[in-house]
Amino acid sequence: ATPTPQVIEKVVEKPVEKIVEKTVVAERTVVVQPTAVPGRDTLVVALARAPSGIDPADHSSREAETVIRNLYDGLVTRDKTSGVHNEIAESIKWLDTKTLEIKLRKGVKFHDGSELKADDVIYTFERVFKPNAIEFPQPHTALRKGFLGPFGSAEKKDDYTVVVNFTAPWPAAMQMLVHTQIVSKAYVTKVGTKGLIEKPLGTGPFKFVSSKTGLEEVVLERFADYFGGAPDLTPVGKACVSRAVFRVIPENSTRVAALLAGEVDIITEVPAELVDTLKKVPGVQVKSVAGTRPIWMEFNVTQAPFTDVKVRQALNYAVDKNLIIKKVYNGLAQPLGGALMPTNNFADPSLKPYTYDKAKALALLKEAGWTPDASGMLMKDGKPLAFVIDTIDSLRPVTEAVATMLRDVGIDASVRVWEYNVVRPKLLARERQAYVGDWGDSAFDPVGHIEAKWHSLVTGSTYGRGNFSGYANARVDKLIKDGEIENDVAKRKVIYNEAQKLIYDEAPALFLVLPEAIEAAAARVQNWAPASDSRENLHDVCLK
Amino acid sequence: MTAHAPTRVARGWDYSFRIRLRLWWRALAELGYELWQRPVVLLGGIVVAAFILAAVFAAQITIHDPTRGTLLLRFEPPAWEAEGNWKYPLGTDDQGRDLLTRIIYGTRVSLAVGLLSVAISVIVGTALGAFAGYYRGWLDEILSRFADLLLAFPFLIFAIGVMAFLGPGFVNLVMALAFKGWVEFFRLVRGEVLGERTKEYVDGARVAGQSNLAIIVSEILPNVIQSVFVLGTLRLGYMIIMEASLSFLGLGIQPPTPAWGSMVASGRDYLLVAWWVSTFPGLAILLLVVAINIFGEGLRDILDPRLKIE
Amino acid sequence: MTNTPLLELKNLTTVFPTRRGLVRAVADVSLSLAQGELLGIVGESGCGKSVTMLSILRLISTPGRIAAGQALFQGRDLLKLSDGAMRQIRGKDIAMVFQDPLSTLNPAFPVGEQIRESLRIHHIAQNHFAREKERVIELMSEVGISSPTDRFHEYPHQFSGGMQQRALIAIALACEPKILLADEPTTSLDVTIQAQIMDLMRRINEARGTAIVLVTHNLDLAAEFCQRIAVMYAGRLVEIGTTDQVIETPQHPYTRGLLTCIPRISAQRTRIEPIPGNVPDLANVPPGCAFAERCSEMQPICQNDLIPFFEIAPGHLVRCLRHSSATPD
Amino acid sequence: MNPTDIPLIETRDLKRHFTIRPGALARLLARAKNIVVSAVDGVSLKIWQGETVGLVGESGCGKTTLGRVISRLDIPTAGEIFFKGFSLREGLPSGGDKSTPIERLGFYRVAQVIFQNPYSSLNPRKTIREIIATPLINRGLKDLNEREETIIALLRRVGLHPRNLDQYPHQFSGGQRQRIGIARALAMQPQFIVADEPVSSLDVSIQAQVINLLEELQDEFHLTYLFIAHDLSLIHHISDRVAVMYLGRIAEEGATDDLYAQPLHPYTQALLAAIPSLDKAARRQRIILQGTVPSPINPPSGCRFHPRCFARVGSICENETPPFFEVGKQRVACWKYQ
Amino acid sequence: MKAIKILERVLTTIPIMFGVAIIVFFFIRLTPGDPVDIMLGRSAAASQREIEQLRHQFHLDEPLHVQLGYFLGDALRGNLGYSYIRNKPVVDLLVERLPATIEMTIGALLISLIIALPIGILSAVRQNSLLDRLSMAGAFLGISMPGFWLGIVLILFFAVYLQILPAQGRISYDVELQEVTGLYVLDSLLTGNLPALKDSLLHLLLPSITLGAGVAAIIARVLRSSMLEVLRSDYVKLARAKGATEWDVVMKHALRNALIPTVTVVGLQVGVLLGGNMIVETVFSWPGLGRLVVDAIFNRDFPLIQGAVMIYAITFVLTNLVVDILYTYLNPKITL
Ligand SMILES: Nc1ncnc2c1ncn2[C@@H]1O[C@H](COP(=O)(O)OP(=O)(O)OP(=O)(O)O)[C@@H](O)[C@H]1O
Ligand SMILES: Nc1ncnc2c1ncn2[C@@H]1O[C@H](COP(=O)(O)OP(=O)(O)OP(=O)(O)O)[C@@H](O)[C@H]1O
Ligand SMILES: [Mg+2]
Ligand SMILES: [Mg+2]
Repeated sequence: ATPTPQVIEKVVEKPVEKIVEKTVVAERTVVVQPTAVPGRDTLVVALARAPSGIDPADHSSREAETVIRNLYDGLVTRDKTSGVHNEIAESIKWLDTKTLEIKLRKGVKFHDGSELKADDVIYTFERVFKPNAIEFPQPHTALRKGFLGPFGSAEKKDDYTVVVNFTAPWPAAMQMLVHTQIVSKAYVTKVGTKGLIEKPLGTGPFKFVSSKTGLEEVVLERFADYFGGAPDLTPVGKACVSRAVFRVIPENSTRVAALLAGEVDIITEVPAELVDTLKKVPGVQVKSVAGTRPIWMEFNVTQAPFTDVKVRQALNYAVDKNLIIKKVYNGLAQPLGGALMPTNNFADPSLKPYTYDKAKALALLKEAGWTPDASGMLMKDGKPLAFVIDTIDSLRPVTEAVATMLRDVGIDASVRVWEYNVVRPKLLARERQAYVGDWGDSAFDPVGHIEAKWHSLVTGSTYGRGNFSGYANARVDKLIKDGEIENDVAKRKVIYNEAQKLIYDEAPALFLVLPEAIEAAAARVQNWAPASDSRENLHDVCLK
Repeated sequence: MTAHAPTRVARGWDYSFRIRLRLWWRALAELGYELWQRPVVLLGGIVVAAFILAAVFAAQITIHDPTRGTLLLRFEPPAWEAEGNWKYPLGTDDQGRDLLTRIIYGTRVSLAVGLLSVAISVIVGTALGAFAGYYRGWLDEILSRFADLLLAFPFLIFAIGVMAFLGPGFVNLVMALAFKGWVEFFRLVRGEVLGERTKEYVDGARVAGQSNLAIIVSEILPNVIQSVFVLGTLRLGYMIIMEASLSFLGLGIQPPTPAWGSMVASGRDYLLVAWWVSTFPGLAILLLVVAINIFGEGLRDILDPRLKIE
Repeated sequence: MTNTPLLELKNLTTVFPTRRGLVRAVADVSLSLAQGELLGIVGESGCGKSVTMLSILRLISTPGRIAAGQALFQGRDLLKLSDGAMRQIRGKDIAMVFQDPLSTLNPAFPVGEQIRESLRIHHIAQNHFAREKERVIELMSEVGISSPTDRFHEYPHQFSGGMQQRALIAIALACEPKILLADEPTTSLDVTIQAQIMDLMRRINEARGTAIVLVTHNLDLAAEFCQRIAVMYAGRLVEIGTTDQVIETPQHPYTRGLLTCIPRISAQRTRIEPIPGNVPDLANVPPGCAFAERCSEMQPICQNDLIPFFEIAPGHLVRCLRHSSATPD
Repeated sequence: MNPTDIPLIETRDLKRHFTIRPGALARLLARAKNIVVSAVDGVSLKIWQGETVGLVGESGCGKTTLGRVISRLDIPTAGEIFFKGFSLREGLPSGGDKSTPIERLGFYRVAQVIFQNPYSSLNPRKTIREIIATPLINRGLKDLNEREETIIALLRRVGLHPRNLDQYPHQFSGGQRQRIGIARALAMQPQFIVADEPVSSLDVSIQAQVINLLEELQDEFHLTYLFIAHDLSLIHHISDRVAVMYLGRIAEEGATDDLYAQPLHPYTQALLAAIPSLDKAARRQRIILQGTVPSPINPPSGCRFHPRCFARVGSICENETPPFFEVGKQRVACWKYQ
Repeated sequence: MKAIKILERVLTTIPIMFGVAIIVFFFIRLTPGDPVDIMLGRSAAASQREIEQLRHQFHLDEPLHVQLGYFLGDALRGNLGYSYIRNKPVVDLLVERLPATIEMTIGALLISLIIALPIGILSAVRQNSLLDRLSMAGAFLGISMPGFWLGIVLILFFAVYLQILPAQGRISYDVELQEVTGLYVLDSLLTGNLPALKDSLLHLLLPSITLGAGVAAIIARVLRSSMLEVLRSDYVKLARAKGATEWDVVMKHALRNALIPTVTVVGLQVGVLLGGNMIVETVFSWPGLGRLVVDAIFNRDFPLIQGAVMIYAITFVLTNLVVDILYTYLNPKITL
């Protein structure tokens, strides 16, 4: 036997259906059959991290979104890719560029049986937007405030109609509203935030049953009075499984092992390397979807050598993104052609990713004054071209790959792994040299994303809050601000295209890749597919 | 030379040095003989020596660069596997770097962290322990209380805390380990000195006119140093595991510097596709630490006369 | 002396393999002990006295072993008994008092408990706790432990050295053995306490007729206490005889050395005569007489040939060539 | 002053108490008090130049402690020690007796110690050469040649061969080690030596060698000994005068022959009677003392021997500490001789 | 008197705990990384005023010694502050997590004792036998095996390959269990819930083995060597001379004394277990304190780190207190 830990080797006895078919090379296949518990009607989802919270107004992680998404509904929701569909809202229409009229579906019930009305929606908005509206544990402003953009006020027209006034035009509204889930005014005013956290109550397909310590495990139960969910997204109706459990398994290998051992049904964040292996396992389905976390290596443009645009461009040419995609991501990623990920609704398709061209890179570096010495190291004024690339643990493989490729052209690049929370202030203070990081773009709209990364830093605002490169271009700043309030899609495209082009040319970052989100499930899980915004929607999922 | 010439000629410093050397040599030979009698211990010693040599001559015995690879060679299996290649005897890792090369270079990190942290612990602990045990009084009181305090923290928790405080990195790692490591030596030496100082030979030295410092340094310490040495050897293995554990948690050495713990840590995600990436560094830790422990235990048997059956 | 000895050692040889070589701790020792007899075994440290005692009880720990000989107890060879049968004899028929009372009492159990254990092992009181305890208290007061009911529950470290030794004797006496092997029972005690303990042992011998083998390196003590004395040197017996024979007409140069090398309180202070040299290493004892190289009357043959016993008077045996005129034993 | 009138060493009412402090809590809750071990409790002793004073007593009676205090390895709690009339508290006068007194060495320039345990009194990590060189170096013998010669001479004197110079103590037998210890003490050229049971851990056949050596050395170097032992025969053999200690105090003191011929103190009598003897005629009437030596923690009141005494004279024994009574040339602390 | 000694020993833990608190406070508070930054999270855009407010709220704007005063005062009142990240009182978080950690620690300790005691005794009694050599070789492996690696290997073998043991978690989600103490094994016993008992025991097995392997090895070795020493002692000889059976000699006379040094070692090993928790809990997704504290360290969640490290230290100190008291009972000679 080979000493691989893919333990049993057996000749496959019967052909097994593969959900995502890829070429299977080996005739002999690893058979680690998840043991199905007969008659089990509980769906177990393994998350990689504990949700950061369970209050729809006050959390900041994707795991939280996933759990909340199944407990609560929003006015609108998103399909598995980027399309937005009405959910609680029956219709939404712009009265003018700054005013939105929302008509609510009738008969939408909260889990306690009360009906969802306009007051609940208004209360939800205010709870998210108003300063210090969340009183527990200390009064503070909701973490989700940004998703309401230039929110001004909300008025109730009648029990089923809400009019929202924005202080400025807000073209991204639909994509952003997806991220606001409606709570019950009566319930929250009664039990307070603390009560809401302890026993969440929404209109979603599942009711809250219990949670363990630090949301390590959250147990949900089918909500019998569910109104059915977005009518555009089939199936419409009550949830298929009677119970859903979210369980945190941080170790990648343990998570996979748990799926193989039949202990869980769906696992998130499957490491790309494992895809081929998992696909060979009968009884396991692997699916992936374009993710929403593009990865860049941001240069500190306020510091030599990255003050020189030629160096920045050169580095973009020096890295073979396709090789990284093929090897590090097992083919499950796309190269980035600039500031926005290709799946963003406003990404400029004409901007092609920098090609891998070592000669060009060296030529550009030479123009910038960096010439290789005898050993091939790039030198200028007797000093080598050396810098430290900071990154976080989850991006270590891609960062190391980049560093290796840079060393290949004679740059002395080394890696330092940080905790994000620790390195972020240093980055914003421009203390570091280069940073490989990602930034979630789950709204598929430039807003919420482009102003964070590429607008110059304006302290105390959302602008430049993720601008780790120190990039500051007045034109780009203006374009970003213009785009935020331009309601005409065509015009917006023009604005964003110009901004993207500027960023592309000035290359404040080494544009790397957009990895796919990969998930796996046991074969008995049906009608399941990962969502690109990674909000796992269990409403549709059935168990065989 | 006449018959009446003095039987012994004048002896200078070099003479006593030569005598010392001869005595050391004899002691070493005796140790060697004892080792020879214990093949397993000897084997342990040889393995440790091999690791040390590998660490020192890493650059000479490897043909690859430990920090450079190419993604094209990602996850080459070990040479004896079907698709293996003898150029990469133990295969390659996720960055296409030769695993054997990285393990050999990783020896450097592990041994350096282990040796340095043990060395610092030994020096600090022995010095403080000797003074505290000999002089007693408030110095002893303060140091012992502080040692008790540090002992209240489990080692790994303390080390993690210090690493979180100092941030990752080689020097910090050594400091974090030594910061608690000295306590053991302090307590050992203090205890032994407490025992030694009541022995008659100390009184003998005092009666022979030795000063307190001379008694500590030249009379008592030589009697204590052996147990320090044995404990140091055993602690070395522990420190290496600690280094690996901290690296495993991401608080150790930074990439691309190869460190065994972080190699196991980063390789564990690939266990199902490339078992070797995590397994071989793990085995390296196991092998080195086992060898160190066997050797240390053997030394204890040899050096500790209490265990000798006359 | 009765005709059938209670205990008879025949050519007992006990060896310990060590890295230095094979240590013959007891070499070819033949001895007999009569009912109720007081026998002394005298010799310097390391000459094999304790090992002889342990060999009788078959308590030699590995890697040591009894290499040859017999130990006949009432005619039965102890060395051939099964382990179970041997256990029946230990403590019941032959009991032993060890050298160092502090290390011999188990520090983890109360003294009374340890005495009781002897009773329990040999079912002396039908394993009836109250009766056992009663007997223990009896024993304790018999050996002179004051307020035994209180001290029953005390631990060894709460006892003084003399009391510990008494407790050990109580353990040994618990089953009324026929033979008491007393291995230097007073070496670690003061003279006044030593006198107390020896007095106690003498009384035991008189009251119960227990035969006692007193192992000591104090010739004076043996002389005062014992009826017969055996002198050991380097694992071998060199001289056996009645106390008077050995003390008044010592025949072996070693015995004589022992007698003159220690100062005695007498009106005229005689110069003490050291025995030159050192005790040989038991791992390589010279082939001939082990004492030869320290002996002032050494003859060339002494170093080569093993010297047999010569009986120079009835019951007085000496391993010395000076007596080759006498008949070899 | 006539030198013979001044003892070489004199102790006046020397005390050494060890205090064991209970924890604060025990003191608070159980009213625990300091435990005072009166190991040496008022010993006045004179030792004249050239004589050997034997100190006997049972285990734990304070012999070692007294020896240590006299040899300044321990500090007295009370009382004073005089060397040739100079109080050691003030230190030896410089230039006093030796031509070059070294301040740090002080008393050790004139007084040395031979220890009981030959196995622990030599540093196992030092060669014989180093062990004997230490006092020589500290004495100021800087010249290597001279030092080497001295070491060899010393070694020869104590009956060891110089070829053993570079060996470690564990390569020697007990008797040989004790010789090394003696050589180390002699290296300081002392006048006074405290010998604390120097032979009690040696084989009987070796004891005599060491004792004879000590006697020879005394004659040769005009040494004065304080010889501590619990073996009464040995003390008889070696001492000119004997002091019998009981529980921290001296019970009786006198010239050896007098004391052995006519022990005055009941304790001395019992001690002598307890010695086993070869000589049936010499065996005294057996006196078996009851009980053991009481603990020095709470020593009995009055005469410390009274609980075990078979010759009590009355309640005075229990209540008052007997002073020394001169009986003939002996001094005895017993009310019987009032 | 013994009671006073024990009380005294108990009281000595108080200054130690204070010292622990102070050390923890300074270490953590001097760590780089601004807690307010972290509190505000990844995507929030807080104004300077809000930041100031938060700093004030957590006394972060005061000098260190004043902060220490606040910290100690609060700690005494059982208030360890709020977790920045988890928005919950630290005490609550700790109390929630502690049972899991305790359960695993006890499990590991028990497993290691179950493995170590017979091995230690047997290999001492049969010194140099094959059994002795094998178990000591195993012990060497156990000591030298990094826990994280062993855990992964065990999961792969028992959970993935053999599929006889669960790979993660404390209990299957489909097993109903009413929580009483938070120790699942104990709870299922208390509620008489047999399926839950079986399930939670199965879940406990692999983590306990992973955590306990090294400790078992150490205990076995210590026990063996003290058994060897004790078996050579005079009192064992005396027991034999009394005619005691070999079983009594070993299990009563020798073991009782050999346990004395072993107990101290077991106490110290609890520290190893507590430290190892962090790693094993990570590998086995065990929702205990270890993972919480690792997370907290990475997120610079000061109050939580302080609280958790203190809990660890206090648990350790208390365990050793218990061990010391136990030790007095085992060793009549020692009066603490
Ligand atoms: N377990 C052992 N292994 C090796 N040698 C041993 C062992 N036990 C005893 N000996 C050796 O056997 C010899 C005799 O020892 P034994 O204890 O009988 O002496 P002894 O006459 O009782 O001395 P002492 O007066 O010191 O008690 C010694 O030389 C000793 O080294
Ligand atoms: N450092 C100390 N602390 C407390 N008590 C002590 C100390 N040193 C000695 N003692 C006590 O003082 C008393 C006298 O002890 P010392 O050693 O002087 O007796 P000794 O006559 O020399 O006995 P031995 O014959 O056993 O050598 C003993 O009871 C001992 O326990
Ligand atoms: Mg003996
Ligand atoms: Mg003494």
